[in-house]
Amino acid sequence: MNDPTVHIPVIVICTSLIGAFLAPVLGKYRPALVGLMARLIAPVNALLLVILLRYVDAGETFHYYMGGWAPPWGIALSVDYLAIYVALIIHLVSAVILLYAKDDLFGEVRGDLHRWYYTLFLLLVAAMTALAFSHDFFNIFVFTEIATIAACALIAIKPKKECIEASFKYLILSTVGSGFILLALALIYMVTGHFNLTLVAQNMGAAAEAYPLNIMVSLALLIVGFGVKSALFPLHVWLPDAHSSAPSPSSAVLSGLVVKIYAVVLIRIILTVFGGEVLAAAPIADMILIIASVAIIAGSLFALAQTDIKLLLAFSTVAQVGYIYMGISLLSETGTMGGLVHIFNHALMKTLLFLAAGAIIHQTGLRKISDLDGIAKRMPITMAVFSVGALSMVGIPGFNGFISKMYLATGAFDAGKPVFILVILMSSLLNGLYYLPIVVRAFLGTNAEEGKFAKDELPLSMTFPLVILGLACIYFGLLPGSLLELVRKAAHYLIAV
Amino acid sequence: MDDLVLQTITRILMPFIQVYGIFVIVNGHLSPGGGFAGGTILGASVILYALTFNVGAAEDLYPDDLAEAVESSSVLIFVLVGLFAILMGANFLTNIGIFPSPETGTLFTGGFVTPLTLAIGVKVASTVITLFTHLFGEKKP
Amino acid sequence: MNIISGLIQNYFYFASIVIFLIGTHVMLTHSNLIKKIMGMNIMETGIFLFVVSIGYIRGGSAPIVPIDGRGVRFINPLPSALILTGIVVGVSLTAFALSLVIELYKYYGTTDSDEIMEMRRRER
Amino acid sequence: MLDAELVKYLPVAAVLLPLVACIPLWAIEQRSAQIRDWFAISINAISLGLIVAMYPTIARGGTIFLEFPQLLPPFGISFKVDVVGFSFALIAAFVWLLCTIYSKSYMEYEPACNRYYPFLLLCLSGCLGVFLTGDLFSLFLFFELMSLASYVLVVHNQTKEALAVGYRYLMLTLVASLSLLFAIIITFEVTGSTSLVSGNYFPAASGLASITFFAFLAGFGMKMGIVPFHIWLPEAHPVAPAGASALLSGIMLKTGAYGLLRVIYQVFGMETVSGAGWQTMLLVMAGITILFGSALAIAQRGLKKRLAYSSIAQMGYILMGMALFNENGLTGDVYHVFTHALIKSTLFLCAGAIISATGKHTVDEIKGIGYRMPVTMTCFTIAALAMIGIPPLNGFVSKVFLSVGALDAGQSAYAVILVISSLMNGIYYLPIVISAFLGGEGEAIGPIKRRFGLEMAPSMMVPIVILSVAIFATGLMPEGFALQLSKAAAQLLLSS
Repeated sequence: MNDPTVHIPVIVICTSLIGAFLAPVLGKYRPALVGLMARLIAPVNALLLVILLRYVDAGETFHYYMGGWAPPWGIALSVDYLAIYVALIIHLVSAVILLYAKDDLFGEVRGDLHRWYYTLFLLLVAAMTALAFSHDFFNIFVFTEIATIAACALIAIKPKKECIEASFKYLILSTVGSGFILLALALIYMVTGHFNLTLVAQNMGAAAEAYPLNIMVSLALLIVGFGVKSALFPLHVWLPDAHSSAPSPSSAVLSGLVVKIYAVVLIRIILTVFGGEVLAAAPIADMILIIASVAIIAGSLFALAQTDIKLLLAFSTVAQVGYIYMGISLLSETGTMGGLVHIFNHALMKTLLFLAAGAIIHQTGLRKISDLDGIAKRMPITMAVFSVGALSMVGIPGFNGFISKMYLATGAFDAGKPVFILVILMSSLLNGLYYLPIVVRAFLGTNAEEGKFAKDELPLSMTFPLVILGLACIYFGLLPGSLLELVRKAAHYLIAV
Repeated sequence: MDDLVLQTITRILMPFIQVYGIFVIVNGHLSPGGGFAGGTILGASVILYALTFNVGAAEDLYPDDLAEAVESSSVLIFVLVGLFAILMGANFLTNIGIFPSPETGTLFTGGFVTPLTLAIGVKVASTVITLFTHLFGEKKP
Repeated sequence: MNIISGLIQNYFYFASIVIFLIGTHVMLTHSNLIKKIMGMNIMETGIFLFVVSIGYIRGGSAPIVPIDGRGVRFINPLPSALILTGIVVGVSLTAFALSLVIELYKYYGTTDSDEIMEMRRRER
Repeated sequence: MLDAELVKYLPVAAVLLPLVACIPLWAIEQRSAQIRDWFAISINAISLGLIVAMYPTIARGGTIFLEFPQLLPPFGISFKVDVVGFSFALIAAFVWLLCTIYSKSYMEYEPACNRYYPFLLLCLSGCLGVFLTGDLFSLFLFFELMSLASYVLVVHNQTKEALAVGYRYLMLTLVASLSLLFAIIITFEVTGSTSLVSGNYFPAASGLASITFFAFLAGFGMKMGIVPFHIWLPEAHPVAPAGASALLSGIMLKTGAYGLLRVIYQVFGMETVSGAGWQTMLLVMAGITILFGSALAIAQRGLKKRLAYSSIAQMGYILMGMALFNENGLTGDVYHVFTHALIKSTLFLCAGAIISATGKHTVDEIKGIGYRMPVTMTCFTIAALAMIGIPPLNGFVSKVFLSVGALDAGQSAYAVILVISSLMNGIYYLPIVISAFLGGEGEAIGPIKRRFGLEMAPSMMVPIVILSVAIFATGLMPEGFALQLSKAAAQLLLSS
């Protein structure tokens, strides 16, 4: 394979890694360059991924073997639509977040830690990209851990006690999750003798017959393990604190990307490795479906009770992760598409909302929703963009959130489970109940103390990413054709195997 | 801890420990061991030094700035070695035979494995030391 | 009977699961943060034991092809490699967790999570 | 005569023009209020012109169809205009233009006009979109646009009351739109299409079909304000500025009626609806709505509130007309859309004029207003009489058709309800008129705010007068333009 395009997955991961480890050294001598480098890496990588996508479009999806060693010896990367789709989301969204981080970080992170912030961020991006491409349990475990530590550190880097505590809680629960995952991998390895996903999948049938207990236990452990990391409902307890106390760019990346990448990995494992027979033997899909429904409703209800804007957004993430799980566990093509497209849409919306909330906090220091009366007069652009995000969350047609809800609902119908349409509609209503009052308050509320928000509008480096995200929400709400095409292929890959 | 016996023995032992660590690292492709194990041994030598003298002395021996540079560059070396293979037209991390390969079982048969384990070893050693000094010295991580 | 004999034959699995459960229990129920971290390590040890014992063959040797290429029974290197990585991860997690505990101690003057929760509640 | 290719783009242009024009409007209004007003008015006028330009094609019995499948897959957006949609759109754009002209002076003393006009245009776009689209999904899309944009009109005054009412309105809108979405998804899934061309998706009543029907009924009924779903209406309409209340009551309620018409005749078909017993249910709901709305209107003291309750009763007429399933009933139904749009907007605009001139909100306070504001009260009287159904006016025509339809359908009870309701209309409208002209010479009111020496600004007076003339005109020419359109619409719906 002399075509340089095939190396793109590795190059993408490596550039992020190189960036991550150049940052501390570079930051010491040329602090200004670090941010610039970080902001360059993500878009360039996204561009590379688009090239890769074109390449994959032209031919088949393929596997990339590290060091040229084919499995069972070598480590494999799977270059398929799902991986490229997820990796693209990661790089596009983190590019925007990094743009935003430039000025926001000064308010939240000590100056001498900025370079380490970029290190952690890029490390996290590299780990997530690697997770998207991994075709190997070994790699999945390693990069899960890297991502976890980087994510915890991204929270703890803010020198506030809430952050440290949230980070500790996150760390402990993630470690339990990791332990479960490792145990599950060991059980799978025990009965199949492989770590490579394809080989495990090939041996799964026989193994499931001979050792049904092992397979079931490992499946359960995997669901719990990745469930903790991706904040599937009863295991979400760490999320609200962690996502709400972190610096805003961290919150955005954690809520927008990190929780989803674990969901993707879990789904990839369950659907492509365990496959239909195991899923048919036990009502795993139905169980996840029900858990996801509970997550959607409960997450929304919790969000309804919040008074802190970032906490509200964090609880909303719990509900939205439920959407993703629900879509994919519907096991119909449209449902899977709905779940996958929601990964992208939610990444856009939630990043937008967290960044907008961050902008408000950056400008005014206000976090309580009740304090935000009439804030749109001081921050019209931010609040306009926030409204776009909120409407998108509610699922107003014309915004991208609607597309995923549409597909989820049709997927539920296709799967012969129309009851879940009601869950989706109900949660839309709940979303409306907690998002719209914020918007109404901001635009129509009158604050008693005039001149309370005396500061100027935001710097361009914060406004620009917000506007980009807002426009993206509308664009993908109106013309999602190309996105859906990609998602359809990814869903096909998941369902077909 | 001002124990002359300990300090003297440490001084004598340290080079041996370090040589052993390096031995384990460079023999990574021939025997059990490799970057992780050897790096830990290397790091342990400095930890021993820190325990018998004091943490400050160890920090002077291995300052933070150096640690940062070493840790970053070792990862970079690892990645760059991997990328070098791509440059040569093979897959990432492919062991291209640009080194002369003498007979099997001798030290220089690893090709790229040796620089990689070296990078890992240095990184691990550095990390072990900084972790210890930071936690012990209660400096910011 | 079957279960018991299975347990006795696979005593290392049994032991590792017991260690794992002890660790998890300590981690989730103890309020002392340092004990939580210790539980974390115990739990990981359980898993490590489990995984290594999968690949272990009695009397096997390290999986490096000898020079003369004799047929030797090798221990499966993959679980060991996985666990080596796992140990590294465990060390870094422990170190990170410990540094967080140090920070928390600076803020709250205690390493007990219940007391910290109590303080936070009072702050609100 | 327009080129056929060009005609295809008329509906899109009519719908999108107000939508797109919001952006220049927003830019303009930062500079000059005067240009803003005229810009908004001209956009309205152009939209109306574009709709009128479709008339030749429609009059020939043709339909205009254009679709954009790449927008919002899997449904795509399509525009299809037949005589039903055209009639609704025509009256909507006409009344909208007049209300915008009216707003020009009315809003002069109101706050936040810079928000009012763009949202008025957005609403227009949504409203025309509902009437001119060719499939349920596009309809839903514009329905949503209109509902959300009209929220801003409802809470325009930003008083505590307005915000509380607005919140309820917003939430009910959300519920309505979700139940519509639910129904549309099921329709799409069952039949593979949401197009309004093929029609009769659900050949027979089944469990799924009835869930779908009730979801549609809840969704559109919420907008229409028929009785169990009316709770937001009497609160929301009065708090809005007069121009917006006129549009909310006069036009936007009709989007619900329009949607329900399409659903009954083209999604389910008459056989299914009557076979499942929903026809009877609809009729009963209509009867309850008429009596309930009228009864509560009598009890209201607030002028605008009384008008709002009256709207509920009138929407009952429309619901009844569409549930009668015969030509006379349907003709009366569509004709009543015209009638009620003209009458109710006249009444609201008059009420707005009174409120802005005197600051009085309740019926009791405006005794003798006829002496102070003769033009306003004359127009009000004409509209009130039309509403009651006094012969030469258009309200009479629609009531005749509706009654004949009821008798044709063998539902004479509903003819009686119509008569009773006319009586009740009399009970709550006539006292206003009588006390206005005979209740003294307006001593209690005190001096009114006069503009340009008139009882109100000319740009407010002209729309009111035009509307009253239209009420007269449609009533005096019973075989006129409006009735022809209604008949054609009725035939089209019955044949589908």
